[in-house]
Amino acid sequence: MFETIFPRVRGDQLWQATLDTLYMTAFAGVATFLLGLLLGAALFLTSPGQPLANRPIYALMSVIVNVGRAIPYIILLVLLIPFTKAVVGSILGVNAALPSLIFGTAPFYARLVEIAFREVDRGVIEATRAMGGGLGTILFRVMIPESSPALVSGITVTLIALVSFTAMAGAIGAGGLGHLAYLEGFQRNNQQVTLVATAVILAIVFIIQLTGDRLTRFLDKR
Amino acid sequence: MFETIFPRVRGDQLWQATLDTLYMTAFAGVATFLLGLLLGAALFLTSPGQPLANRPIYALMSVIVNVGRAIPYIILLVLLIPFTKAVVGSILGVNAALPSLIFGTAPFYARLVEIAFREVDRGVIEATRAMGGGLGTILFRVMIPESSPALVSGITVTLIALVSFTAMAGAIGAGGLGHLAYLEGFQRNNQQVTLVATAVILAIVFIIQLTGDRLTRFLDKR
Amino acid sequence: MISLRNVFRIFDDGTTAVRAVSDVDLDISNGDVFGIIGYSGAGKSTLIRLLNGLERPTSGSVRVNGVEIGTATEAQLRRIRPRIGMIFQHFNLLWSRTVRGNIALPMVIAGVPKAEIAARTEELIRLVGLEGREEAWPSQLSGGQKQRVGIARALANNPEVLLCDEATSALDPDTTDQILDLLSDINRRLGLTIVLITHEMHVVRRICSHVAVMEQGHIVETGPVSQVFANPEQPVTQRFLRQLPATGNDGARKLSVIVPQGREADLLRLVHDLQLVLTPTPGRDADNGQARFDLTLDDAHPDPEPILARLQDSGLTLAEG
Amino acid sequence: MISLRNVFRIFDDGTTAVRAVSDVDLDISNGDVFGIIGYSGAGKSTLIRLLNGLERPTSGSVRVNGVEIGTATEAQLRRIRPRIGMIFQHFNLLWSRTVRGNIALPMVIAGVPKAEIAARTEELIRLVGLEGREEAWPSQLSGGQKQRVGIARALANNPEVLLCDEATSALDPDTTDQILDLLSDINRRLGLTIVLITHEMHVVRRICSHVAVMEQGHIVETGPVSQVFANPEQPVTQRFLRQLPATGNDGARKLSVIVPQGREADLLRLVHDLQLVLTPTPGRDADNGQARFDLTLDDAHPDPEPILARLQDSGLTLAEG
Amino acid sequence: DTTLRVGASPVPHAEILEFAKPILAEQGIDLEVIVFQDYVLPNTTLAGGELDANYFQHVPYLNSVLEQNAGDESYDFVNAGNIHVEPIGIYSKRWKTLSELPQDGRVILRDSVAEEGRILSIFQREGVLTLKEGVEPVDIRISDIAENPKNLTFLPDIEASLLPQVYANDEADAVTINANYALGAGLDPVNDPIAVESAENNPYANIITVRRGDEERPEIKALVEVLQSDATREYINETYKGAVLPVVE
Ligand SMILES: Nc1ncnc2c1ncn2[C@@H]1O[C@H](COP(=O)(O)OP(=O)(O)OP(=O)(O)O)[C@@H](O)[C@H]1O
Ligand SMILES: Nc1ncnc2c1ncn2[C@@H]1O[C@H](COP(=O)(O)OP(=O)(O)OP(=O)(O)O)[C@@H](O)[C@H]1O
Ligand SMILES: [Mg+2]
Ligand SMILES: [Mg+2]
Repeated sequence: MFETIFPRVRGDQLWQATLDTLYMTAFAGVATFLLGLLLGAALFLTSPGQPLANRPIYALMSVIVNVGRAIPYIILLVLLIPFTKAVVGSILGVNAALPSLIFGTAPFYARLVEIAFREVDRGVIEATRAMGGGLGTILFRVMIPESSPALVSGITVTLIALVSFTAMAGAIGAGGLGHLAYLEGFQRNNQQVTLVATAVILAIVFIIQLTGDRLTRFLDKR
Repeated sequence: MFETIFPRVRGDQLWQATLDTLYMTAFAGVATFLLGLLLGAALFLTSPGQPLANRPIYALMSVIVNVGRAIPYIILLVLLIPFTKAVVGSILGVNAALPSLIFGTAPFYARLVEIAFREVDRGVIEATRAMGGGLGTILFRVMIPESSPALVSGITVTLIALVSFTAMAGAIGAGGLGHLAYLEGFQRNNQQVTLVATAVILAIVFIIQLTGDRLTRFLDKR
Repeated sequence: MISLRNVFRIFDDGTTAVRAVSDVDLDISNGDVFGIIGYSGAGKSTLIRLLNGLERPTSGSVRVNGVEIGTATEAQLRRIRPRIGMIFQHFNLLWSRTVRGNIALPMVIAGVPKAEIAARTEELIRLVGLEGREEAWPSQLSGGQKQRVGIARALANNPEVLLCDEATSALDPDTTDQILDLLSDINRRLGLTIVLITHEMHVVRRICSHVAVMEQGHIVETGPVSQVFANPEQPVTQRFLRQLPATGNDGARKLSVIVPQGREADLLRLVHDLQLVLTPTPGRDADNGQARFDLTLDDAHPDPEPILARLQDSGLTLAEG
Repeated sequence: MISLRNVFRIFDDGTTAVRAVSDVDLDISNGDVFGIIGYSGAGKSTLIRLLNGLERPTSGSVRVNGVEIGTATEAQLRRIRPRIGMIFQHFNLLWSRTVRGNIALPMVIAGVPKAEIAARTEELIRLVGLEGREEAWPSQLSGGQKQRVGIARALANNPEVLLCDEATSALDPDTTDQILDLLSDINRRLGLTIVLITHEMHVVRRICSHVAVMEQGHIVETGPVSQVFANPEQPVTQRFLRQLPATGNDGARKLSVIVPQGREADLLRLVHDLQLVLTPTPGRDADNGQARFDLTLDDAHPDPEPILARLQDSGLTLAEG
Repeated sequence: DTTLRVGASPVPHAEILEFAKPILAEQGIDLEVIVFQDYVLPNTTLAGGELDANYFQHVPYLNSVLEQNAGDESYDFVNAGNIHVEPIGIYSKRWKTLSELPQDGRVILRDSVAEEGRILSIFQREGVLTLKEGVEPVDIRISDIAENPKNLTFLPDIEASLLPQVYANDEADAVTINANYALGAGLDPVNDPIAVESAENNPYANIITVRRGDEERPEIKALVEVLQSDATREYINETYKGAVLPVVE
């Protein structure tokens, strides 16, 4: 059936590429979420006017975060080679793509976390401080739950960026749908592959978006 | 002085690349801001539970927005060729890069706008409705000013993504620092160029971040 | 003219259904100052929000100036709302606008010319006593200052109807009185209809013409204030009124009398017959050591003339002050 | 023990400087119920926020249980705060927690065992009358319900000091009375120190032992309630007290007396000497046509015994009911 | 079975390797193809030991890489065999020959610095310009043009796969297109160009590169053998119709 409509698309290749994309997105997504939350919290807390306000540390973290976001992916990839090799053991394949994907997206999510935290009602943070709540309490019991809709929407946006980002990981043989669409489809002028791979990318994106939207609405009790 | 420290870096080339990056970032940034605001407002207003809640239209817009974000840049570039040609006249150079840059980042900012709008206090929107304020009023006099810190932080994040995004526009001869770092530095193994170009990128990113942070803090009267 | 018939507003989130407003019939005429009282959670805020369509009834008819709120389009609502001011329980000020900006907003929305907005804003700021704080942001204001901004904002467009959801709860008694005087005055001069939720019985007594008592979504008692206060039928109403001084003295007139020796019986008869409240004037005895007392005339005695006449008949001296 | 010396809190945003608290000296002893009154914007909220370090003084010394708030580290503040409950003017509930979750939060922070939290939460919910709304989200609550959650939350950890910023302003009079009774009770039984901002004079009269009057950042008058209310020196205080019934009657005891003919002078002397309020008992004359009056004994007369003794000395008959 | 990991550019290298895969499988060699989009990482990876060979570069480029990494002992590669040539074509919708190019004309090149010299050599061959003496072909850059009487501008940074679109759009006086992309876009890489690189004595043969010593490994020998076999040549000729030419040894 599939083969008759798209005779020029190889099912096994498509399937493998889908798995690769999902694997990279899921793994890097979880890491981005955790790392981004951590970094975002650190950014927020050390920014001017906040509990741990500290200009040098904030500036330093801002540097780290911005480096990851600003430099071209391929250069990031090369810069990370020693690290990747030490951690993953190889600089090829989906696993080797993870460090650069995470370094590329976590800073981005960190900024979204910082923005979300800044929207939390100051009164509520004050109330928690008045109860004797320390930083940990404020962070985990107040900031995170009170900004949860924005945090979830933020990770949704980030995951989708990640999906399109994985296309670039093809540069080190990580495969994935974006790479398939580009390499098999576009470069070899096989429009069916481009079409199908893009459609699968969109399907994945929609599932992420839909799930994110649902979760956001579920969490939002305002 | 510069030439003695970095003998392998050509000043004119670096300067041109910097100008290209700034031009693309500025132009695409303004367009992304406006388009993203519009799209984001439309997304927010048609999402479930909001004034213009409309499932089919929301879904349709979600598709449009996600397409722009999810497909690999080079494919977006090709898809947009007819459009680019009609609007810009050429498919090469910095101007030709603008449509794909805008289509690639505006949807992204649109999502950030949607998130920011969802954080606006419902009570304030109700008060405006009670005054007889229509959608336009709510949008321009309430939603936008009341979410201005998040909108500005959002455009800051987007602009920085855009700076790194312009590297890819090098594919159609748009030049820019990222492309310089890649082509002159990375491909020709000229580490001085990579270093200097990356440093300039970081400098630009910092100026954006710093300005954004300042503006955010200035706007935030909560 | 506001008229509610058989109105329900039920909040159902799937697990529990709260009948916030339940089978309410109500008529408010133009120029009324209509007070709504009731326990916390009785449904007062929900009821008042039905009047400008911020809530739509689950069933029943809510008509305001002939418009059926339940089925009105947003465009229809938008047309009637500028004539209905609202003061919110939680103020709902825009943090992104200064005091001046917040007060100006309804006029900006209504398309009032700039110069007029500026003049009217200054006037309103003076009216609510916020001179000197015009350029402050809401986050820099005290609770009562925020509430006054909310009041000024609601009055900005000279509305025909004013909905007040605990409009003076954050204000000190003196400021409360000033605001109530202001509202009374607009009501008298311009026929402003006021619907007012309050927990302060003396507010009802002071400015309301009618009152409705809510309990668990129902209006259990309603009528002119004098009538309801004189003959409270429901236990809720009686409990609330018990909070009032036996006869209130807000806005009441005080007569200071000096009782000559031997005329005590006359004074007591007067107190008894006219149902007055008698209090000693602290630390102020008349020169000759004669006791001096205050007689309080409250709203139940709109006309002081007969009392003054009786006083003179009784040979009691009216002290000045 | 709370003691403020020479305290200033100045808000300076570069363009204007607001002296919210100005040169304040204040002592509050353990077990006091300390009322703070004053005009809107007088600096009451700022003052009370200085007591748990939510504001730090611009200058001067704020000592709470021996800790100097102005220079205390966050860690020090964190140690004393769990023993200081606070009820906020704007509630400050977490929208992401249900009623139950909000009330439990301070206990979770204090590391109370789960079972204990659950039991105490149920107890508090009953105490503030929110049974049936335990699983509601703050956005589904009425204003007064939110305020009651805030009250329950502040009491959760059995604090030694309770700071109340207009803790009953969103409550109906009946619920207000219940909450005040509750606070009084805890104050008496456990020696809870209460610092309480209010606009309702009868609240001060009902539960406060001491009162301070603020005006433009200064404390212009302070002392035991009986003293300040009996001899208000400042114009502000006098204006505020004028809002009260000459002597309040909330929670007051009423004595019904029958005045035999010829003894009217005795009654009036009593009223004068003891500063009582006299009102006629409506429609209830004694059988023999003798007038019957109510004497109201309020908090200013904590002990009725001397009054009863005087009554009998005067030959006035005490009627039952 | 032995596994052979070979890094390759997508077209035509990876495709040719895919063709060779089943043949090698018969010999008990499991060929794993890893596709790269750039020209740096395949060598980095080979140096790192993660690849057994790569197949994407020509000898001049290899030499320049070795020179740049002279201090690095892991960069010790040798050519295990020449496989094919991809003659570059110069296309124009406006002109019929290179000599027709106008004064101040614009020429668009792909964004591969390794090929600038190669393309400029065609222009030199056609007498349109002259290059500086003594520069290695692979090191020739646009800046090495000695005489440029037509004052042509070379724009060297367009993604190779986009060049057919650029040509179709008539963006410049001349566009250079690698044969494989021309083929993919439906062009005839033999007859459409106004000038083509010659296949004879072309120093730009794409080679199998291995670490020194590995050229003697039987699997590598088998790989080269299969790629140089008649079957593969036939495949190349048929598939690429002259756009890719098998190297004759
Ligand atoms: N963050 C701030 N920045 C500037 N001014 C402030 C700030 N907070 C309070 N003020 C000002 O300080 C003064 C005292 O405020 P405060 O909130 O203590 O008053 P309050 O006595 O509690 O009044 P209310 O009864 O209206 O709540 C007010 O004039 C207020 O505008
Ligand atoms: N959005 C909602 N969802 C569910 N229940 C609600 C919602 N809004 C209000 N309620 C419930 O409806 C009832 C009436 O609420 P309302 O706000 O009208 O009370 P109120 O009389 O104004 O009380 P208060 O004096 O405390 O402000 C309350 O029990 C409240 O919990
Ligand atoms: Mg209410
Ligand atoms: Mg206050």
